Amino acid sequence: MSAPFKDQVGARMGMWLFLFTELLLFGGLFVLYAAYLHRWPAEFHHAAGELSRTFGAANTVVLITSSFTVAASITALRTGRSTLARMLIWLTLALALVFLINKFFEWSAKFDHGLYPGGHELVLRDAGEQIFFAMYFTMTGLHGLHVLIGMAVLGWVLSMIGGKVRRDEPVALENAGLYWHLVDLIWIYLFPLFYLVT
Amino acid sequence: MHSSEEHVLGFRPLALVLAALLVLTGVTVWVAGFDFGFLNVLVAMSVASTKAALVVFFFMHLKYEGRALQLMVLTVFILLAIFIGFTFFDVAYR
Amino acid sequence: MTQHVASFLEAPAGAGWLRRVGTWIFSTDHKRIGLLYFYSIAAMFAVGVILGLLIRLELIAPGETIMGAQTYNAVFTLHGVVMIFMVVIPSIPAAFGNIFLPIQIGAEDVAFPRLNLFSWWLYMAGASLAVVSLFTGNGPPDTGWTFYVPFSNVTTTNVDLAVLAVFILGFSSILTGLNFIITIHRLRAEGMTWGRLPLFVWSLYATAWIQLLATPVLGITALLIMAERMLGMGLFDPARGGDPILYQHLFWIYSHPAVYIMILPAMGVISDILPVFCRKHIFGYTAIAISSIGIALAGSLVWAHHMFTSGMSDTAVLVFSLLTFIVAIPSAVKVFNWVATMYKGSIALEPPLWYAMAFIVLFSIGGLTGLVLGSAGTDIHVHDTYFVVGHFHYVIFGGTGFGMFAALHYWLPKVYGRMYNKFWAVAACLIMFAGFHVLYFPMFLLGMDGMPRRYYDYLPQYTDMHELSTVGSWLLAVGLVIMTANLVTGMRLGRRVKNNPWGGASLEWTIPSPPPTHNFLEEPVVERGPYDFAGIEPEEPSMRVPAGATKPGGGEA
Amino acid sequence: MYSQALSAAQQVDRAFALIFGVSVLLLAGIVGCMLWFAWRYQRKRHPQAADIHGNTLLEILWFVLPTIIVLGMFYFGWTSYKALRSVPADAMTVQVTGRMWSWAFEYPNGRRAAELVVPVGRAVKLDMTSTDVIHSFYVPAFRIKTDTVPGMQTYAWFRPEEKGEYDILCAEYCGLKHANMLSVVRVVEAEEFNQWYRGETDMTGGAGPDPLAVFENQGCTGCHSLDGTILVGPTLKDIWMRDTVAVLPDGRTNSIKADGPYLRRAILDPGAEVVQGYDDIMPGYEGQVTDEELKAMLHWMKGAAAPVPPQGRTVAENEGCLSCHSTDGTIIAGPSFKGLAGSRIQVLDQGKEREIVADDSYLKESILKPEALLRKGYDPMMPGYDYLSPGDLESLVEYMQSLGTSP
Ligand code: HEA
Ligand code: HEA
Ligand code: HEC
Ligand code: CUA
Ligand SMILES: [Cu+2]
Repeated sequence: MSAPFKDQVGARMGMWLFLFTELLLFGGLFVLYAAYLHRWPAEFHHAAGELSRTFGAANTVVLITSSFTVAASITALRTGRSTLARMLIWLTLALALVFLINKFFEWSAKFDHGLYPGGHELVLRDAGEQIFFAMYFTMTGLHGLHVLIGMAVLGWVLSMIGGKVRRDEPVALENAGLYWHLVDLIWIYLFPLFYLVT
Repeated sequence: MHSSEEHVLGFRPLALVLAALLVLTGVTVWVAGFDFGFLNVLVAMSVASTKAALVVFFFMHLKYEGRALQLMVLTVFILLAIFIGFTFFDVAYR
Repeated sequence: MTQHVASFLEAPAGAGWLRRVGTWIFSTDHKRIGLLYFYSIAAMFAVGVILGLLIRLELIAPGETIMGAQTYNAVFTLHGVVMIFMVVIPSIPAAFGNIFLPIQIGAEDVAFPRLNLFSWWLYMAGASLAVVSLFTGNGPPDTGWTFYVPFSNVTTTNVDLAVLAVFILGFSSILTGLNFIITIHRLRAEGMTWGRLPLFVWSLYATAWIQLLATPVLGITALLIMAERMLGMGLFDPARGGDPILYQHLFWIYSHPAVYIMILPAMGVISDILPVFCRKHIFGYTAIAISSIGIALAGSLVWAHHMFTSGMSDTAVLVFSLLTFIVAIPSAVKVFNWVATMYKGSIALEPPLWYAMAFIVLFSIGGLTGLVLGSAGTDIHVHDTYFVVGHFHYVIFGGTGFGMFAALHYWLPKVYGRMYNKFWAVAACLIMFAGFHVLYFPMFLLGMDGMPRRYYDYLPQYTDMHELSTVGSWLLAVGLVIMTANLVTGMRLGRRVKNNPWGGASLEWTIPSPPPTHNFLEEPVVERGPYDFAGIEPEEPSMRVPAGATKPGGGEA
Repeated sequence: MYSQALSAAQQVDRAFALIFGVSVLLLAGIVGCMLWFAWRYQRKRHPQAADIHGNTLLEILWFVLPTIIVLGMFYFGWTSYKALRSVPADAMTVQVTGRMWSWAFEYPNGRRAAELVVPVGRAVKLDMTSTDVIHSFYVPAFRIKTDTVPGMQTYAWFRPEEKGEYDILCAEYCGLKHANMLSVVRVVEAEEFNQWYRGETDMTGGAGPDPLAVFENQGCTGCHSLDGTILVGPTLKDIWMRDTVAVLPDGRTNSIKADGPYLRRAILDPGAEVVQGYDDIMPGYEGQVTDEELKAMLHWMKGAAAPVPPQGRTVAENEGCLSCHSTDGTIIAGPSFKGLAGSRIQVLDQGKEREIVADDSYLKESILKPEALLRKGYDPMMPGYDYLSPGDLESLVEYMQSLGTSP
């Protein structure tokens, strides 16, 4: 094992590089989305109308706010207020949960109507609408998975605040925060692409 | 090389960014009500990219990171644009 | 040296064998991880070679020879998957990169040692899953290493598990790349400026970026295949609005850059070896360094040259054909600079140089045939024929494979502190070189004649060339056995060498062979370039200048 | 290399020659220099290396030179590609369908075949698609290769300059019998082609046109039933030697036994003798049907008395059934046809297993919609053949029945 030297800048840079890979992971799906939108503009328009804008916008607000609370908790930690930092992370987790519950209701409504790949209603639709919903479930599904992972990471860091994660050793929180922002970042694009682009 | 020239962003600027993001969310929903034809996507994407930039530069602190990292982030976004864009040499002309 | 420094190879004294194994497979020492990678890759390589030989046996005559169609399809799929994802992609970076990158930049270890160990474990997990996929489910996958939809969606063989294995292997590759980038950015020793990085490090840097940025696209492609098969998403199903050709775009967005993951490190090895054995500064250091980055960048823009016949638009054919030719230019720059390095050098024909020269010849042939493929009109004829098979074996095996062999012969004395038998090393090189051409050159002729690839059976007019090729595969295998035997004997029983047998000028030659656990006894301060040989004498007697060997025309420039 | 058979191919060959030529020169230069240096500057001959780090001029040179070379290669590659893609206006179009693991060709007049027969000198455009996975239509002699993609139309064209047989291969991996997905292009004289095209000759060694298909294709069944019901025309069932009263154009009537010559007249020139009780609406088929087709129809009307060549066999060959099903009991990808009809088999009905008897309707169903009932132990890979005419379907089933039943 190497010397216990900690390179904070290097560690943060490492996290950024990891985020690049996440961006490109979703990038593959964005390539698909772009191509299919180009191919089926009218069908995408029509199908997008079936998603609830209100739900989508609400979730956007929730996620953006949670992004803020994470950023604020880093500021709190770095200015020495670790209790505040901890509370802000709790708040973030709560918001993430709200997001997921919201998503759950949205998804189950679609499932009830048979609007999922292979569902009895969807198979009757135009090819273009079928692909819209296939993209919708794939992309929001993968994003939801990232929300879960992000929550796990935040929870883990939360347990270390005040211990291994301190004012002078904030990288773990910073990196968890970076990850969470990425989850937000992707949603910022998913929202217009599925709920608004018409 | 391993300097700790760490910059801490205060609560107030963070809150301002949050406010801007919320406003922009409102804006996208609002403009989605209008029909600009093929520009629709463009408009929605520009607003989203503005929001993304705010998140990246402030929440994610990129504005205060080293040149090298900023360059890398730029490269990645350009690369992503290329992957999408070049695919259109095929799908747009088929 | 007065006190004895324990080398990284030595196990803690008095430990039982279980503990000893533990000190390896849980070690975070980059050198041990590098060796672990090397051994596991070598094992997978053996599997791949045997599969390759089986392919050749089946093809020795038309009709069913030793296996039926289904078996054959599984065999070439596995051969491709094993060789690409488990051998050549990790080969040089994960094995030699891990061992030498930190030493060459004067660091104690990589930036994230535990992540490094994790990435080896991921590699093992992926490789094991791939092996499991052979014996479970509905039989080994039979899709080819490209997993094209809709076929990969229709077949009932065990594709899911194989694709999951590929996903995990990709993850492992990403983590290695990430680690290297941070290491190079953050852990260079004092005085190790970017302009003093050995070219091997430059090539690893470029490679790492491709690993980092292209592999995630493979990841999502693999996930989508699983989503198609297990959840019935229908993202590529034409009946449900999907487009199978988009799958090919996604696949090649990764897999074309991946071929540069394979070749760039080998090019780095060659750039490091040539100057040492010519005792001359590398010709055009900056050009070679920049061309590595150039290949990485331009290489990301050409993926659709694998799809000229796929039914994509003619515009795309135009653009991607043009860009493909652009990537050839930085490769050409490298080749010319290598040859120019030899000009007026003082050349010692030692085994690493033999392998390096074999590399140059084989890679050039492979690369030049790549031009035939990049040109749209000619690719239509030879696409998916043995011409392509010939092309990529020349570049992968002739390039990466021989690059790896060169690296082995160059660095083995450093890693084990012992020397192999040089006569047999050169003999093995020549036998493999000859066998290589007998095996793969006929493939170009077959391809020009229209023999498609992935055929277990073929029309009678192709018989002669196939026979010849099969015979070549035996010759090659003989060479490989000799080389392996020689290296294994050398590393266990060879004569001991000191710090710098070849007279290299980069940092790894300043430390003991084998290197101590913490690499450097004291933190190095770099004051010379990696190709500045003034004042360094090779310790190998055969590399010394023979007394009174000066001839007119020789001597100083 | 294959002999050159068309001009676009010549352009491709020129591009090959050019790239190979330049490559060989470059390779010779590189290897030559390398070996010369390795010999000339060996340590014993040249103990002290020169101190050269680079040379800007040279480096610019070998940046610019390859650029020019590759741009040249690109140009020839691209123009030859354009030639492969630019279809002449006078080209004859043939629809190509790739499927596991056979090729089907359909001509503008509806003629279907398993081999591509074309007249020499005539440009042929191939419109292609696939019914299952991706295949690739490859004719090395013409330097053409294009993937056939499900849900998509692709194309290629060629102009055969010499008579002969040229291999067609599948160049995109498509599963088990990818290596056996072969056929041929048969390039023949124009006259010979025309005869074949009209169905008068059969070069592929099959058994002549299918009467039921002819009835169908010529529109006979629009007015005549084959089962005894009366439509706007009399039924064709049991028509052979039937007693009929015919009305002549001048109003007279005539009693007739429906023999061969009469039936032939009735098809080619129906207005000459109109069956009493029906209107004179049937079009004359002079020039519309080939002799071959006429013979086949008469053969059918004669009834099963004469042994009709196993029509189902031809269909099975043309439709590619035999690439997956054997007729001798061996198993390829699907169950063998031998002993299939009437036997008891295990099927999977939406995942549930049950035993059924492979009767006519089951067999037809399995051909039209194979995914409905899956034979146990086989992959669900068979494409649906819902475009088959009832006649073809019937003859396939008959053919299977002729191969016997196993208990
Ligand atoms: C190590 C791996 C590797 C490398 C380095 C390359 C290098 C190149 N490859 Fe290759 N390629 C593969 C591995 C690789 N390839 C594989 C695995 C496949 C098949 C995948 C599959 O379908 O299964 C493939 C397939 C493939 C195709 C698709 C063929 C088809 O399916 O129809 C094409 C088409 O453009 C292509 C082109 C090139 C080109 C232009 C280069 C260039 O980078 C080459 C550059 C090198 C040189 C040019 C030679 C050296 C220079 C000189 C000798 C100096 C003089 C040169 C000039 C003046 C130009 N390759
Ligand atoms: C690393 C890449 C690699 C290597 C080394 C090989 C090695 C061999 N390959 Fe190949 N091959 C592929 C990658 C490789 N192959 C791929 C990707 C395909 C396409 C699969 C598909 O279609 O999906 C393919 C397909 C392929 C085919 C075409 C099958 C078909 O289309 O029907 C054939 C046919 O002869 C063949 C033969 C062989 C033989 C005889 C060997 C060997 O047995 C020859 C012996 C090799 C050696 C003697 C040494 C090489 C050494 C190294 C690369 C590095 C060494 C590393 C360490 C020592 C740790 N291979
Ligand atoms: C791609 C391969 C393929 C082709 C081509 C193909 N089949 Fe099949 N066929 C199968 C398979 C596999 C099965 C068993 C699974 C099933 O029932 O779908 C099958 C089942 C059948 C069955 C039911 C047999 C049984 O035992 O239940 C019949 C009848 C049949 N095919 C007839 C045909 C005919 C006629 C054609 C051509 C017009 C044809 N098939 C073409 C693969 C094929
Ligand atoms: Cu059809 Cu290969
Ligand atoms: Cu490529």
